[in-house]
Amino acid sequence: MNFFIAAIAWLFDPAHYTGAGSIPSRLLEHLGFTLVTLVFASVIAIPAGYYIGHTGRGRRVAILLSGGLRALPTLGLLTLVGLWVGIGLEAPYVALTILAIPPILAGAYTGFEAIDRATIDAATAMGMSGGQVVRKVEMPLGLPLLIGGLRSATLQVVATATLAAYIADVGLGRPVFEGLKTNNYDEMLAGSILVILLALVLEGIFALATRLALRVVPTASGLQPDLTR
Amino acid sequence: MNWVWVNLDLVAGRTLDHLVLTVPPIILTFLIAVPLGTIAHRYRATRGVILTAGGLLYAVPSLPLFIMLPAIVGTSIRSPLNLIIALTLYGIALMVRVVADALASVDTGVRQSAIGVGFSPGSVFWRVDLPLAGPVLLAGMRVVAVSTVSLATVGAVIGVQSLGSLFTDGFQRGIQEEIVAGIVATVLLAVLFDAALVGLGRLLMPWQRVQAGGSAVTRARETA
Amino acid sequence: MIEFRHVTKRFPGGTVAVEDFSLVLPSRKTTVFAGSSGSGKTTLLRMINRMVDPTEGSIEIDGVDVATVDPVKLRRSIGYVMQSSGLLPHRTVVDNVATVPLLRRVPRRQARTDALALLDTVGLDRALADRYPSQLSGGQQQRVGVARGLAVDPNILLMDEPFGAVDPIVRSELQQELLRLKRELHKTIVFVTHDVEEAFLLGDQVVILREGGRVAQVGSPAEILARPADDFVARFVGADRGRRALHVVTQDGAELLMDSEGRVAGVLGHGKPGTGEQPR
Amino acid sequence: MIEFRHVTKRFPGGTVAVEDFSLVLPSRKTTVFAGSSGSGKTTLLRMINRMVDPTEGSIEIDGVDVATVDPVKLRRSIGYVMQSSGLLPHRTVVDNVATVPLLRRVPRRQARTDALALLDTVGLDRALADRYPSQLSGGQQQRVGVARGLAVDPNILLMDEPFGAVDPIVRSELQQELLRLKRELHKTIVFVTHDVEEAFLLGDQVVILREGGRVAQVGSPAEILARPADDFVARFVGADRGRRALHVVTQDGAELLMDSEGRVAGVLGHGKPGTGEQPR
Amino acid sequence: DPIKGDTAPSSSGDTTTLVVGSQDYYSNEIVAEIYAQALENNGYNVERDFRIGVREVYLPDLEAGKIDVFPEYTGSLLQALDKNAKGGTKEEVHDALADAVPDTLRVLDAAGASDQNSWTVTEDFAKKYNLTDLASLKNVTEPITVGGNSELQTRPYGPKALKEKYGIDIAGFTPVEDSGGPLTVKALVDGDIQLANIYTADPNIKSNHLVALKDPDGLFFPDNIVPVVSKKVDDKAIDILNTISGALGEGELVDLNSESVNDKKQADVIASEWLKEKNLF
Ligand SMILES: Nc1ncnc2c1ncn2[C@@H]1O[C@H](COP(=O)(O)OP(=O)(O)OP(=O)(O)O)[C@@H](O)[C@H]1O
Ligand SMILES: Nc1ncnc2c1ncn2[C@@H]1O[C@H](COP(=O)(O)OP(=O)(O)OP(=O)(O)O)[C@@H](O)[C@H]1O
Ligand SMILES: [Mg+2]
Ligand SMILES: [Mg+2]
Repeated sequence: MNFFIAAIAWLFDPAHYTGAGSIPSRLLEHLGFTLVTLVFASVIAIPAGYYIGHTGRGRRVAILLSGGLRALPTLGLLTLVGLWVGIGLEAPYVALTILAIPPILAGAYTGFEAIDRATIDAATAMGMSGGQVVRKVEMPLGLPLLIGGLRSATLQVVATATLAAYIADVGLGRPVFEGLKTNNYDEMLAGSILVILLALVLEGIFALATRLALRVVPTASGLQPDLTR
Repeated sequence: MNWVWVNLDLVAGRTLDHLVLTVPPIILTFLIAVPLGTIAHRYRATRGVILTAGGLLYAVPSLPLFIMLPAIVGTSIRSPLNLIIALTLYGIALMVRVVADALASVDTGVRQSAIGVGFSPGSVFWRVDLPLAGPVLLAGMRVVAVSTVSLATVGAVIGVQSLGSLFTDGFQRGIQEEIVAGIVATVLLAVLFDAALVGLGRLLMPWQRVQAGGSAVTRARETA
Repeated sequence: MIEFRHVTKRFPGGTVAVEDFSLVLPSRKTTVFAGSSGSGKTTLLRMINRMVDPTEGSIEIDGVDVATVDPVKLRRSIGYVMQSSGLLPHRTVVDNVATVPLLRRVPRRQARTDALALLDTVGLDRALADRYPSQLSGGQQQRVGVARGLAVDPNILLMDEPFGAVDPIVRSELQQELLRLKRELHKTIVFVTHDVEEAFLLGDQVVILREGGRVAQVGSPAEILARPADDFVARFVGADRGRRALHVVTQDGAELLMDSEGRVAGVLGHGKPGTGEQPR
Repeated sequence: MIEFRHVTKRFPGGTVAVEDFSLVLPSRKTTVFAGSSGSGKTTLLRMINRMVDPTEGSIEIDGVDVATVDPVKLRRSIGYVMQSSGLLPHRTVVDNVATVPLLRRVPRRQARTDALALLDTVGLDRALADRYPSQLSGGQQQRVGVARGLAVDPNILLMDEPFGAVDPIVRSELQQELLRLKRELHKTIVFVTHDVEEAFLLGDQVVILREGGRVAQVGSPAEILARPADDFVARFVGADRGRRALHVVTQDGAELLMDSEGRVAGVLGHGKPGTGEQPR
Repeated sequence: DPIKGDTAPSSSGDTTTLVVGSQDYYSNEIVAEIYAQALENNGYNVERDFRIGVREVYLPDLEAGKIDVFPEYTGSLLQALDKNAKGGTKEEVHDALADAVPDTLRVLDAAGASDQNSWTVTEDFAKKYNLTDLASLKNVTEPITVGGNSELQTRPYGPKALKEKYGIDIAGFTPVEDSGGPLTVKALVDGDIQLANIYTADPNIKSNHLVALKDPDGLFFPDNIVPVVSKKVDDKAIDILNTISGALGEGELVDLNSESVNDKKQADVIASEWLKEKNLF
């Protein structure tokens, strides 16, 4: 337990709150990195997922591809892309975007698929065009599952963004690596604690968002896409 | 490609290390998550606690967990045991929810009628709940297997040998073939585990072959 | 008037859901398609508003081939009611009813007023207007579905087993409500059911379908019951087991009508055939 | 004989599903509980084999309070059949039928032989024995369900809407099959349905239930139809809308029986009340 | 402290089994492999505990006697053991190290080969500002960013020491965790960093036209390869290791490393070929 006390002491050391690489700036970097990665992944995965969910086409390919992407080790990607493009944020962005795509993609298309076929049929029968069905029926009703997918992607990215520090001076992975390489267990543990806290805060925000989304869609009770990531 | 042929023994050795690191967590996950998930499913009061704990645990990043675990359980940071415990924890975190959901997805009609014709509570669990939850459990275990194989590579950063060592070594020496070989071997191993689980499922659940995949199953597999 | 001309529907899988089907559905009358599961009832219904396009043949509404009409426009001019689940779960009752008018750019305020009036028409309390579908009973949901189908004041109303999912008492209420609407609104209604009783109660013209949308018999309920075209129809309407062959038996002073299995079907009265008024 | 004595069931949530219910169900007769959704039919049925235990009151089978019998043993001595979903999807047809005998340690070979014989009893082809339930039609699944209910040769057979999920033609076949079994096997059958027609067809004694398991009327079908106890029963059996008040109308040379809404209910014949033989 | 491993194979009473360790660094692994094979060829049982990590991780195990033979670098190890150590010639450093190691350990003969830390710049950069030694870094007018492993920041020759000894201002530190490997070199060549800590035995220096700046004030200690051994290592084994050190002359290490990086050979292959070539054992 005294390891934790030392780590907490490290966390509260005022020296770690100023200058480059201070705790607040590392936190912000980590958060910013995570959000940008999620935006990249969403821009790719949500339209693709919506297309698959709406048309039912390309589903097998998507499943195979997500399975394959999920098996790809992030560390391997990070080092490989790192060797190609050099140090900096490019390699971490590529590696982590790939990590975030499968859950978001799955959230998007399972969100559409989980909608009662009859609801969509009825909307079509009333005279909604394909686009209207997507915007007015499928998107709102698919929201809880999409949020679930985003949530699991976020958790994975926040957690794995620690590895970005392997080739870039970014985020909460820095104290972790620095501590690891310099035998400073307090620093390493403190960095880890910060990542975990950040992950928990984001998890809390998503729990809230899910509740709000469920208020929009009162019947979509208990849809939990994130049973696994 | 040439690198791979010359260094086949290295890749094989790391693959073996990787197997030692990943097979125990996968098996342990199943053995621990099923009873835990069952408790969560049976007793409403425990459900929230168990599932939330699982969710939070999964939010813990792997590298920090590998680092924190020794401080908690007293293993050494370089010990493979440390990694095995950590990977098992992740597996459980992921799997308890699947187990609880799988049991909840068992058709109440089938359960009720089994009770109605005189199944004892034990028979209901072993002969109805468990087999009927089987497809969803299998889907969950497939995700566990793949993510365990992938996650184990991170251990290389803290000095536990695995296929991930091919990344760190290839990175230091600037050998891309080595990194690619590591990635391919990891994916192949994941695919192999996945295929093994599917085969096991076929063997244990012959009735599955005659019916179109239940939606709960496909959902479990795809949203993972 | 709706006319099917040699309509065939073959689904991609190879299933022939409907084969060479021809029929005229008179205006302002109710035609009921009755048949067991998979006989092509839903497919027939959906070909009218082009949710399904026929493989061969054509369908005309008042002489216009529907294939020449833009499907979205066509559907907005035809009411459609289906089994309970069709309401948008994320919209309130009144919004559900007003969906199509809003799509047609009727001003919000007026769409709402019209929708509330429609709730009256189908016998729903306006107090329910701002609830979500999941907060209603099955029967109430069905009424909302009917109101939605009527929202654009269509000449044609398609109803696909609209009362299949509710319990018998509520079902009977909904049937009575529909009979009232029939009398008041004079729509052309195409109704699908697999319940013979319901078909006979609601249909001016009843179409008994076999597998593959083949017509077993078309006629008024009385015609079909009096002279079933074949064994299949006889079995379907229950004539074969003598369920429709009734005898008078006097018991406890009442003249009961019993079928050939000793089951009581009714009590013999001596008044005039009813006018449709409810004796309450 | 099954006897309910002042039975009340209050569920944990506070719902009173059944309140102070007393009734005698005679041996070797069929008693049908009919009522709309939520009226407590299933709860009543399940209290007989202790799937639900009453909050107050007691249930006796041939004078023995079921509360004193081990529930698993009790259930293995009573047949139980419910809506389609009840078969174990991971067991073949014959294994499904043989499960309970196997649980009772009947030798494998004999359990299988018995199970095959039961398939004959319920009119199923033995060729289906090694299929999984998902490979059968709905009607076939129901027959397997009945066979399973009969597998321990029980004196009592509980049936909870066993034919609720199949289409009308198949349903009618299954009903005929059950009538045959009734005649051949002489079991005490307790049957739940919300279909009045089915209740009148199958029941020797019919119990019409209101909300909360309160008895609206008990009697033979003829008694209930001839003298509905109150408005509720009249509405439930369809007497209120004149559906049961039939008149003779001559049309095309046939004497049709019409109800007060002009709907044809049957054709008047002049033979004797049926003996239950089918006139095919 | 959890960093102290307990997994190193524990040496039993059997003196013929020796545990050879190595850093988590390919070049160090090659030397360790040479030691291991030489010992094996002379009838010792060898357990390899390679790729342990950085010095902070393995030093406790070494001191505790869990590892019997470890290839070390004289200057770096001396600085790790004695924060106040002074530099000097390679002989002086070797002697000082022999004094500094705990009683449980012995330092054998140092090899001619060294793998020195160095501050390295690109040829263009050196030409532009006319750079020859570390002091001339004062000529540089643009901000200097340093790249290297995390631990470099706390090393006695790190950015802080540059300021203290040579008065050079460092604008920033960019961590690159490949121990001066290809990514560091790439960063240097791409201009992401201006000054990198690269080992003098790194074949990349030659192939990428890099310039290792001279170090007149002895910021870096001479870093000759030296076997550090436990008490369990007997005289015969000491002879063997000293023979290897004798054969491992200046510049040899660059060739060995080049075989690893450029020819992509594995450490055991490189080691056995080298032993054969040198006709040793
Ligand atoms: N989209 C489709 N693709 C392939 N086959 C279809 C499709 N829709 C219906 N079918 C098939 O066409 C046949 C008729 O289906 P349809 O839905 O019209 O029957 P139905 O009479 O409405 O049945 P139910 O009473 O069960 O609703 C069935 O065999 C069905 O499987
Ligand atoms: N396990 C339970 N816990 C709480 N309430 C219950 C439970 N089972 C039934 N009820 C309630 O008891 C009442 C009677 O239920 P029951 O299932 O006996 O009705 P039913 O007549 O069989 O209805 P249905 O025709 O829909 O099957 C209902 O209000 C129901 O919600
Ligand atoms: Mg249909
Ligand atoms: Mg019930």
